[in-house]
Amino acid sequence: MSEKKIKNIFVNGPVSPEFIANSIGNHNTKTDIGGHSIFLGQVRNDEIDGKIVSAIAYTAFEDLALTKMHEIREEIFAKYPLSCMHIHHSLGVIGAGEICLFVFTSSKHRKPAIEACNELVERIKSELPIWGKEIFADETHQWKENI
Amino acid sequence: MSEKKIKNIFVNGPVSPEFIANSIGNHNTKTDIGGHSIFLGQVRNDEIDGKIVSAIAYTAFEDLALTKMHEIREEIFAKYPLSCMHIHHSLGVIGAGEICLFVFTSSKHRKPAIEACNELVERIKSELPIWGKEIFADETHQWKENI
Amino acid sequence: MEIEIISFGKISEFINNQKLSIDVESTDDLKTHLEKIFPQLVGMKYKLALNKNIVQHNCAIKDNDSIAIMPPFSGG
Amino acid sequence: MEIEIISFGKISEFINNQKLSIDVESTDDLKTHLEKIFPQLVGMKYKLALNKNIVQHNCAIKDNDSIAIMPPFSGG
Repeated sequence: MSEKKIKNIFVNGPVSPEFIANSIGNHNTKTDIGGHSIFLGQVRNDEIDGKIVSAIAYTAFEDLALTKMHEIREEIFAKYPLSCMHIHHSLGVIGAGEICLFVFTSSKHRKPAIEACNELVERIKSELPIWGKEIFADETHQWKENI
Repeated sequence: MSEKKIKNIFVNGPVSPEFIANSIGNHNTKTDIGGHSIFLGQVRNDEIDGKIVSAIAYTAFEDLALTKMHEIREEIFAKYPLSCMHIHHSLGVIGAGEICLFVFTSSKHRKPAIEACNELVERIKSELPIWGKEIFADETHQWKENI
Repeated sequence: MEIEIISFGKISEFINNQKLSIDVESTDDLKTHLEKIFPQLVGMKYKLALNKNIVQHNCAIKDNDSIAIMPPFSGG
Repeated sequence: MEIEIISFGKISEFINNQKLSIDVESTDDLKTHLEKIFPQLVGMKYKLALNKNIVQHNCAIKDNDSIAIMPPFSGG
Protein backbone atom coordinates (compact mmCIF):
# COMPACT_ATOMS: atom_id res chain seq x y z
CA MET A 1 0.00 0.00 0.00
CA SER A 2 1.22 3.50 -0.75
CA GLU A 3 2.15 6.11 1.82
CA LYS A 4 -0.74 8.34 0.81
CA LYS A 5 -2.64 9.99 3.59
CA ILE A 6 -5.88 8.30 4.63
CA LYS A 7 -8.75 10.51 3.49
CA ASN A 8 -11.91 11.07 5.47
CA ILE A 9 -15.07 9.99 3.68
CA PHE A 10 -17.56 10.82 6.42
CA VAL A 11 -19.79 13.87 6.49
CA ASN A 12 -22.27 14.70 9.22
CA GLY A 13 -25.77 14.86 7.81
CA PRO A 14 -26.87 14.57 4.20
CA VAL A 15 -24.73 15.29 1.13
CA SER A 16 -26.20 18.46 -0.38
CA PRO A 17 -26.69 19.06 -4.12
CA GLU A 18 -24.54 22.19 -3.71
CA PHE A 19 -21.69 20.08 -2.33
CA ILE A 20 -21.98 17.82 -5.37
CA ALA A 21 -22.05 20.80 -7.76
CA ASN A 22 -18.96 22.19 -6.10
CA SER A 23 -17.15 18.88 -6.42
CA ILE A 24 -18.08 18.67 -10.12
CA GLY A 25 -17.06 22.29 -10.75
CA ASN A 26 -13.64 21.66 -9.20
CA HIS A 27 -12.81 19.42 -12.16
CA ASN A 28 -13.07 22.05 -14.88
CA THR A 29 -9.34 22.73 -14.73
CA LYS A 30 -8.62 19.02 -15.23
CA THR A 31 -8.89 19.17 -18.99
CA ASP A 32 -7.56 15.65 -19.55
CA ILE A 33 -10.86 14.28 -18.14
CA GLY A 34 -13.45 13.18 -20.71
CA GLY A 35 -16.00 11.42 -18.51
CA HIS A 36 -17.32 11.55 -14.97
CA SER A 37 -19.41 8.81 -13.39
CA ILE A 38 -21.42 9.58 -10.27
CA PHE A 39 -23.50 7.39 -8.01
CA LEU A 40 -25.77 8.90 -5.38
CA GLY A 41 -27.49 6.87 -2.70
CA GLN A 42 -30.76 8.41 -1.51
CA VAL A 43 -32.77 7.39 1.58
CA ARG A 44 -36.02 5.70 0.57
CA ASN A 45 -39.24 5.84 2.55
CA ASP A 46 -39.74 2.08 2.35
CA GLU A 47 -42.84 0.58 3.87
CA ILE A 48 -41.97 -2.29 6.23
CA ASP A 49 -44.83 -4.17 7.91
CA GLY A 50 -47.12 -1.21 7.42
CA LYS A 51 -44.70 1.35 8.82
CA ILE A 52 -42.93 3.99 6.77
CA VAL A 53 -39.19 4.67 7.05
CA SER A 54 -38.81 8.39 7.71
CA ALA A 55 -35.01 8.48 8.06
CA ILE A 56 -31.90 6.35 8.40
CA ALA A 57 -29.40 6.98 11.19
CA TYR A 58 -25.91 5.98 10.06
CA THR A 59 -23.08 5.01 12.39
CA ALA A 60 -19.69 3.57 11.51
CA PHE A 61 -16.59 2.06 13.02
CA GLU A 62 -14.82 5.07 11.56
CA ASP A 63 -11.17 4.10 12.00
CA LEU A 64 -11.67 0.70 10.45
CA ALA A 65 -13.91 2.08 7.69
CA LEU A 66 -11.34 4.69 6.67
CA THR A 67 -8.49 2.17 6.67
CA LYS A 68 -10.56 -0.23 4.58
CA MET A 69 -11.65 2.57 2.22
CA HIS A 70 -8.00 3.53 1.78
CA GLU A 71 -7.20 -0.05 0.71
CA ILE A 72 -10.15 -0.12 -1.69
CA ARG A 73 -9.16 3.26 -3.12
CA GLU A 74 -5.61 2.06 -3.80
CA GLU A 75 -6.85 -1.14 -5.41
CA ILE A 76 -9.29 0.71 -7.67
CA PHE A 77 -6.64 3.25 -8.69
CA ALA A 78 -4.32 0.33 -9.53
CA LYS A 79 -7.02 -1.43 -11.55
CA TYR A 80 -8.43 1.47 -13.61
CA PRO A 81 -6.76 4.48 -15.30
CA LEU A 82 -8.60 7.11 -13.27
CA SER A 83 -7.92 10.82 -13.01
CA CYS A 84 -9.93 11.31 -9.82
CA MET A 85 -11.94 9.47 -7.19
CA HIS A 86 -14.07 11.07 -4.48
CA ILE A 87 -16.19 9.25 -1.89
CA HIS A 88 -18.49 10.79 0.71
CA HIS A 89 -20.77 8.88 3.10
CA SER A 90 -23.15 10.44 5.60
CA LEU A 91 -23.23 9.80 9.34
CA GLY A 92 -26.15 10.76 11.59
CA VAL A 93 -29.81 11.04 10.74
CA ILE A 94 -30.57 11.33 7.01
CA GLY A 95 -34.21 11.95 6.08
CA ALA A 96 -36.06 10.17 3.27
CA GLY A 97 -35.22 11.93 -0.01
CA GLU A 98 -31.81 13.07 1.22
CA ILE A 99 -28.50 11.84 -0.19
CA CYS A 100 -26.31 9.61 2.00
CA LEU A 101 -23.65 8.38 -0.45
CA PHE A 102 -21.73 10.22 -3.17
CA VAL A 103 -19.25 8.28 -5.30
CA PHE A 104 -17.51 10.24 -8.06
CA THR A 105 -14.91 8.92 -10.52
CA SER A 106 -13.32 10.58 -13.55
CA SER A 107 -11.16 9.35 -16.39
CA LYS A 108 -9.91 10.30 -19.85
CA HIS A 109 -12.29 7.91 -21.62
CA ARG A 110 -15.65 7.04 -20.11
CA LYS A 111 -15.38 3.30 -19.44
CA PRO A 112 -12.84 3.27 -16.58
CA ALA A 113 -14.82 5.95 -14.71
CA ILE A 114 -18.08 4.02 -15.14
CA GLU A 115 -16.65 0.63 -14.16
CA ALA A 116 -14.68 2.00 -11.21
CA CYS A 117 -17.75 3.84 -9.91
CA ASN A 118 -19.87 0.68 -10.00
CA GLU A 119 -17.19 -1.40 -8.32
CA LEU A 120 -16.69 1.23 -5.62
CA VAL A 121 -20.41 1.30 -4.79
CA GLU A 122 -20.49 -2.51 -4.45
CA ARG A 123 -17.39 -2.57 -2.26
CA ILE A 124 -18.51 0.34 -0.07
CA LYS A 125 -21.79 -1.46 0.62
CA SER A 126 -20.23 -4.84 1.36
CA GLU A 127 -16.89 -4.02 2.95
CA LEU A 128 -17.19 -0.84 5.01
CA PRO A 129 -18.27 -1.16 8.66
CA ILE A 130 -21.20 1.23 8.45
CA TRP A 131 -24.67 0.58 9.82
CA GLY A 132 -28.01 2.12 8.95
CA LYS A 133 -30.84 2.20 11.48
CA GLU A 134 -34.17 2.68 9.73
CA ILE A 135 -36.29 5.01 11.80
CA PHE A 136 -40.06 4.83 11.39
CA ALA A 137 -42.49 7.70 11.74
CA ASP A 138 -43.62 6.28 15.14
CA GLU A 139 -39.97 6.44 16.35
CA THR A 140 -39.52 2.69 16.45
CA HIS A 141 -36.66 1.39 14.35
CA GLN A 142 -35.08 -1.59 12.67
CA TRP A 143 -31.53 -2.19 11.49
CA LYS A 144 -31.08 -2.07 7.73
CA GLU A 145 -29.48 -5.02 5.99
CA ASN A 146 -27.78 -4.75 2.61
CA ILE A 147 -28.92 -7.52 0.31
CA MET B 1 -44.42 4.13 -29.17
CA SER B 2 -46.34 6.09 -26.57
CA GLU B 3 -48.04 9.42 -27.10
CA LYS B 4 -45.70 11.16 -24.68
CA LYS B 5 -44.47 14.56 -25.71
CA ILE B 6 -41.03 14.66 -27.30
CA LYS B 7 -38.66 16.32 -24.83
CA ASN B 8 -35.90 18.66 -25.79
CA ILE B 9 -32.43 17.50 -24.76
CA PHE B 10 -30.43 20.37 -26.22
CA VAL B 11 -28.98 23.25 -24.25
CA ASN B 12 -27.00 26.09 -25.71
CA GLY B 13 -23.54 26.18 -24.20
CA PRO B 14 -22.09 24.02 -21.44
CA VAL B 15 -24.10 22.21 -18.75
CA SER B 16 -23.29 24.05 -15.51
CA PRO B 17 -22.66 22.35 -12.15
CA GLU B 18 -25.50 24.50 -10.75
CA PHE B 19 -27.89 23.07 -13.33
CA ILE B 20 -26.83 19.57 -12.29
CA ALA B 21 -27.27 20.41 -8.59
CA ASN B 22 -30.72 21.74 -9.30
CA SER B 23 -31.68 18.63 -11.19
CA ILE B 24 -30.44 16.42 -8.32
CA GLY B 25 -32.21 18.55 -5.72
CA ASN B 26 -35.51 18.23 -7.59
CA HIS B 27 -35.54 14.54 -6.68
CA ASN B 28 -35.69 14.93 -2.92
CA THR B 29 -39.47 14.68 -2.91
CA LYS B 30 -39.28 11.38 -4.83
CA THR B 31 -38.74 9.29 -1.75
CA ASP B 32 -39.16 5.97 -3.55
CA ILE B 33 -35.78 6.55 -5.23
CA GLY B 34 -32.80 4.75 -3.68
CA GLY B 35 -30.09 5.34 -6.27
CA HIS B 36 -29.14 7.89 -8.88
CA SER B 37 -26.60 7.26 -11.62
CA ILE B 38 -25.08 10.21 -13.46
CA PHE B 39 -22.73 10.38 -16.42
CA LEU B 40 -21.09 13.65 -17.40
CA GLY B 41 -19.15 14.13 -20.62
CA GLN B 42 -16.45 16.79 -20.35
CA VAL B 43 -14.52 18.34 -23.24
CA ARG B 44 -10.88 17.20 -23.22
CA ASN B 45 -7.95 19.27 -24.45
CA ASP B 46 -6.57 16.41 -26.52
CA GLU B 47 -3.34 16.90 -28.38
CA ILE B 48 -3.69 15.95 -32.06
CA ASP B 49 -0.62 16.19 -34.30
CA GLY B 50 0.96 18.67 -31.93
CA LYS B 51 -2.10 20.92 -31.67
CA ILE B 52 -4.26 21.27 -28.57
CA VAL B 53 -8.07 21.10 -28.69
CA SER B 54 -9.37 24.23 -26.97
CA ALA B 55 -13.11 23.63 -27.52
CA ILE B 56 -15.64 21.50 -29.34
CA ALA B 57 -18.44 23.11 -31.37
CA TYR B 58 -21.50 20.84 -31.37
CA THR B 59 -24.20 20.87 -34.03
CA ALA B 60 -27.08 18.45 -34.48
CA PHE B 61 -29.85 17.48 -36.83
CA GLU B 62 -32.15 18.50 -34.02
CA ASP B 63 -35.49 17.18 -35.25
CA LEU B 64 -34.10 13.76 -36.05
CA ALA B 65 -32.04 13.66 -32.83
CA LEU B 66 -35.07 14.43 -30.67
CA THR B 67 -37.23 11.84 -32.43
CA LYS B 68 -34.50 9.22 -32.05
CA MET B 69 -33.92 10.19 -28.41
CA HIS B 70 -37.63 9.79 -27.77
CA GLU B 71 -37.49 6.22 -29.15
CA ILE B 72 -34.41 5.41 -27.06
CA ARG B 73 -36.06 6.89 -23.96
CA GLU B 74 -39.16 4.74 -24.44
CA GLU B 75 -37.07 1.61 -25.00
CA ILE B 76 -34.96 2.22 -21.89
CA PHE B 77 -38.04 2.92 -19.76
CA ALA B 78 -39.54 -0.34 -21.05
CA LYS B 79 -36.37 -2.29 -20.30
CA TYR B 80 -35.51 -1.01 -16.80
CA PRO B 81 -37.69 -0.12 -13.78
CA LEU B 82 -36.68 3.54 -13.64
CA SER B 83 -38.23 6.35 -11.65
CA CYS B 84 -36.64 9.13 -13.70
CA MET B 85 -34.47 9.79 -16.74
CA HIS B 86 -32.99 13.15 -17.74
CA ILE B 87 -30.74 13.82 -20.72
CA HIS B 88 -29.07 17.10 -21.66
CA HIS B 89 -26.62 17.63 -24.52
CA SER B 90 -24.86 20.88 -25.36
CA LEU B 91 -24.92 22.68 -28.68
CA GLY B 92 -22.51 25.45 -29.64
CA VAL B 93 -18.95 26.00 -28.51
CA ILE B 94 -17.97 24.14 -25.32
CA GLY B 95 -14.52 24.87 -23.94
CA ALA B 96 -12.10 22.25 -22.62
CA GLY B 97 -13.05 21.40 -19.03
CA GLU B 98 -16.73 22.22 -19.59
CA ILE B 99 -19.53 19.68 -19.50
CA CYS B 100 -21.31 18.82 -22.75
CA LEU B 101 -23.40 15.76 -21.78
CA PHE B 102 -25.49 15.06 -18.66
CA VAL B 103 -27.28 11.72 -18.36
CA PHE B 104 -29.20 11.13 -15.12
CA THR B 105 -31.21 8.03 -14.19
CA SER B 106 -32.90 7.09 -10.92
CA SER B 107 -34.47 3.92 -9.58
CA LYS B 108 -35.61 2.27 -6.37
CA HIS B 109 -32.62 -0.07 -6.24
CA ARG B 110 -29.28 0.95 -7.70
CA LYS B 111 -28.73 -1.53 -10.53
CA PRO B 112 -31.42 -0.41 -13.01
CA ALA B 113 -30.27 3.22 -12.70
CA ILE B 114 -26.64 2.25 -13.27
CA GLU B 115 -27.31 -0.07 -16.20
CA ALA B 116 -29.77 2.30 -17.88
CA CYS B 117 -27.34 5.22 -17.54
CA ASN B 118 -24.53 3.25 -19.21
CA GLU B 119 -26.77 2.05 -22.01
CA LEU B 120 -28.09 5.58 -22.60
CA VAL B 121 -24.58 6.99 -22.91
CA GLU B 122 -23.63 4.34 -25.48
CA ARG B 123 -26.79 4.87 -27.50
CA ILE B 124 -26.55 8.69 -27.38
CA LYS B 125 -23.02 8.51 -28.76
CA SER B 126 -23.78 6.02 -31.50
CA GLU B 127 -27.36 6.84 -32.54
CA LEU B 128 -27.96 10.58 -32.22
CA PRO B 129 -27.14 12.78 -35.21
CA ILE B 130 -24.83 15.15 -33.36
CA TRP B 131 -21.42 16.29 -34.56
CA GLY B 132 -18.46 17.72 -32.66
CA LYS B 133 -15.96 19.96 -34.37
CA GLU B 134 -12.70 20.04 -32.44
CA ILE B 135 -11.34 23.57 -32.48
CA PHE B 136 -7.62 24.04 -31.96
CA ALA B 137 -5.94 27.00 -30.29
CA ASP B 138 -4.80 28.26 -33.72
CA GLU B 139 -8.46 28.28 -34.91
CA THR B 140 -8.01 25.38 -37.31
CA HIS B 141 -10.33 22.44 -36.66
CA GLN B 142 -11.03 18.79 -37.28
CA TRP B 143 -14.25 16.81 -36.99
CA LYS B 144 -14.44 14.51 -33.99
CA GLU B 145 -15.16 10.84 -34.54
CA ASN B 146 -16.60 8.59 -31.85
CA ILE B 147 -14.67 5.34 -31.64
CA MET C 1 -38.31 16.98 -59.83
CA GLU C 2 -36.86 19.07 -57.05
CA ILE C 3 -35.45 17.84 -53.74
CA GLU C 4 -33.98 19.61 -50.77
CA ILE C 5 -30.47 18.70 -49.63
CA ILE C 6 -29.27 19.43 -46.11
CA SER C 7 -25.84 18.46 -44.88
CA PHE C 8 -24.12 18.15 -41.52
CA GLY C 9 -20.71 17.92 -39.88
CA LYS C 10 -17.72 17.76 -42.17
CA ILE C 11 -19.99 17.15 -45.18
CA SER C 12 -21.47 20.63 -44.67
CA GLU C 13 -18.04 21.99 -45.53
CA PHE C 14 -18.37 20.94 -49.18
CA ILE C 15 -22.13 20.47 -49.69
CA ASN C 16 -24.29 23.47 -48.91
CA ASN C 17 -27.94 23.19 -48.07
CA GLN C 18 -29.65 23.58 -51.44
CA LYS C 19 -32.57 22.74 -53.69
CA LEU C 20 -31.53 20.27 -56.35
CA SER C 21 -33.38 19.79 -59.65
CA ILE C 22 -32.71 16.20 -60.43
CA ASP C 23 -34.31 13.02 -61.70
CA VAL C 24 -33.70 10.12 -59.35
CA GLU C 25 -36.06 7.35 -58.28
CA SER C 26 -34.48 6.17 -55.07
CA THR C 27 -31.95 6.96 -52.38
CA ASP C 28 -29.47 4.57 -54.01
CA ASP C 29 -29.82 6.52 -57.28
CA LEU C 30 -29.33 9.75 -55.37
CA LYS C 31 -26.14 8.44 -53.73
CA THR C 32 -24.67 7.59 -57.12
CA HIS C 33 -25.59 11.05 -58.35
CA LEU C 34 -24.22 12.83 -55.25
CA GLU C 35 -20.93 10.97 -55.42
CA LYS C 36 -20.59 12.10 -59.04
CA ILE C 37 -21.13 15.78 -58.31
CA PHE C 38 -19.43 15.72 -54.88
CA PRO C 39 -16.51 13.31 -55.32
CA GLN C 40 -15.36 13.99 -51.71
CA LEU C 41 -18.22 11.70 -50.63
CA VAL C 42 -16.61 8.71 -52.33
CA GLY C 43 -15.05 6.44 -49.71
CA MET C 44 -16.53 8.48 -46.87
CA LYS C 45 -18.92 6.82 -44.46
CA TYR C 46 -22.19 8.70 -44.54
CA LYS C 47 -25.89 8.09 -44.00
CA LEU C 48 -28.92 9.65 -45.59
CA ALA C 49 -32.13 10.66 -43.86
CA LEU C 50 -35.25 10.97 -46.00
CA ASN C 51 -37.76 13.43 -44.58
CA LYS C 52 -36.18 13.04 -41.12
CA ASN C 53 -36.08 9.24 -41.17
CA ILE C 54 -32.70 7.55 -41.31
CA VAL C 55 -32.45 5.52 -44.52
CA GLN C 56 -31.71 1.90 -43.62
CA HIS C 57 -32.25 0.44 -47.11
CA ASN C 58 -33.06 1.82 -50.54
CA CYS C 59 -36.17 4.11 -50.47
CA ALA C 60 -38.21 5.78 -53.18
CA ILE C 61 -37.79 9.55 -53.52
CA LYS C 62 -40.65 11.90 -54.47
CA ASP C 63 -40.77 15.48 -55.62
CA ASN C 64 -40.10 17.94 -52.77
CA ASP C 65 -38.57 15.34 -50.49
CA SER C 66 -35.90 16.49 -48.06
CA ILE C 67 -32.66 14.51 -47.88
CA ALA C 68 -30.07 14.91 -45.15
CA ILE C 69 -26.48 13.79 -45.75
CA MET C 70 -24.83 12.87 -42.47
CA PRO C 71 -21.24 11.84 -41.65
CA PRO C 72 -20.62 9.50 -38.66
CA PHE C 73 -22.10 10.85 -35.43
CA SER C 74 -19.81 12.26 -32.76
CA GLY C 75 -21.98 13.54 -29.95
CA GLY C 76 -21.35 13.13 -26.24
CA MET D 1 -6.32 -10.37 31.39
CA GLU D 2 -8.43 -7.41 30.39
CA ILE D 3 -9.80 -6.68 26.95
CA GLU D 4 -11.89 -3.86 25.59
CA ILE D 5 -15.17 -4.66 23.87
CA ILE D 6 -16.81 -2.24 21.44
CA SER D 7 -20.01 -3.03 19.61
CA PHE D 8 -21.89 -1.61 16.63
CA GLY D 9 -25.28 -1.60 14.95
CA LYS D 10 -27.96 -3.80 16.43
CA ILE D 11 -25.36 -5.58 18.60
CA SER D 12 -24.77 -2.29 20.41
CA GLU D 13 -28.34 -2.58 21.68
CA PHE D 14 -27.47 -5.52 23.94
CA ILE D 15 -23.68 -5.31 24.34
CA ASN D 16 -22.34 -2.05 25.74
CA ASN D 17 -18.80 -0.91 25.17
CA GLN D 18 -16.94 -2.27 28.20
CA LYS D 19 -13.72 -3.59 29.69
CA LEU D 20 -13.94 -7.33 30.17
CA SER D 21 -11.74 -9.30 32.61
CA ILE D 22 -11.53 -12.64 30.99
CA ASP D 23 -9.14 -15.46 30.15
CA VAL D 24 -9.26 -16.36 26.48
CA GLU D 25 -6.42 -17.24 24.15
CA SER D 26 -7.93 -16.56 20.78
CA THR D 27 -10.78 -14.90 18.93
CA ASP D 28 -12.51 -18.28 18.57
CA ASP D 29 -12.36 -18.72 22.37
CA LEU D 30 -13.73 -15.24 22.79
CA LYS D 31 -16.66 -15.96 20.44
CA THR D 32 -17.61 -19.01 22.48
CA HIS D 33 -17.41 -16.93 25.64
CA LEU D 34 -19.40 -14.02 24.20
CA GLU D 35 -22.16 -16.29 22.93
CA LYS D 36 -22.45 -17.71 26.45
CA ILE D 37 -22.84 -14.34 28.17
CA PHE D 38 -24.77 -12.70 25.31
CA PRO D 39 -27.02 -15.46 23.96
CA GLN D 40 -28.58 -13.03 21.46
CA LEU D 41 -25.36 -13.44 19.41
CA VAL D 42 -26.08 -17.12 18.79
CA GLY D 43 -27.31 -17.61 15.24
CA MET D 44 -26.56 -13.98 14.36
CA LYS D 45 -24.07 -13.22 11.62
CA TYR D 46 -21.32 -11.08 13.11
CA LYS D 47 -17.65 -10.36 12.59
CA LEU D 48 -14.93 -9.42 15.04
CA ALA D 49 -12.20 -6.86 14.54
CA LEU D 50 -9.07 -7.21 16.65
CA ASN D 51 -7.32 -3.87 17.22
CA LYS D 52 -9.06 -2.46 14.15
CA ASN D 53 -8.28 -5.38 11.84
CA ILE D 54 -11.13 -7.55 10.66
CA VAL D 55 -10.65 -11.10 11.93
CA GLN D 56 -10.60 -13.46 8.95
CA HIS D 57 -9.46 -16.58 10.83
CA ASN D 58 -8.68 -17.41 14.44
CA CYS D 59 -6.23 -14.90 15.99
CA ALA D 60 -4.38 -14.83 19.33
CA ILE D 61 -5.66 -12.26 21.85
CA LYS D 62 -3.34 -10.40 24.25
CA ASP D 63 -3.93 -8.35 27.37
CA ASN D 64 -5.39 -4.90 26.58
CA ASP D 65 -6.47 -5.85 23.09
CA SER D 66 -9.53 -4.13 21.69
CA ILE D 67 -12.23 -6.26 20.09
CA ALA D 68 -15.07 -4.89 17.98
CA ILE D 69 -18.24 -6.94 17.49
CA MET D 70 -19.91 -6.04 14.23
CA PRO D 71 -23.21 -7.16 12.67
CA PRO D 72 -23.53 -7.26 8.86
CA PHE D 73 -22.67 -3.93 7.24
CA SER D 74 -25.44 -1.79 5.82
CA GLY D 75 -23.84 1.41 4.56
CA GLY D 76 -24.67 3.19 1.35
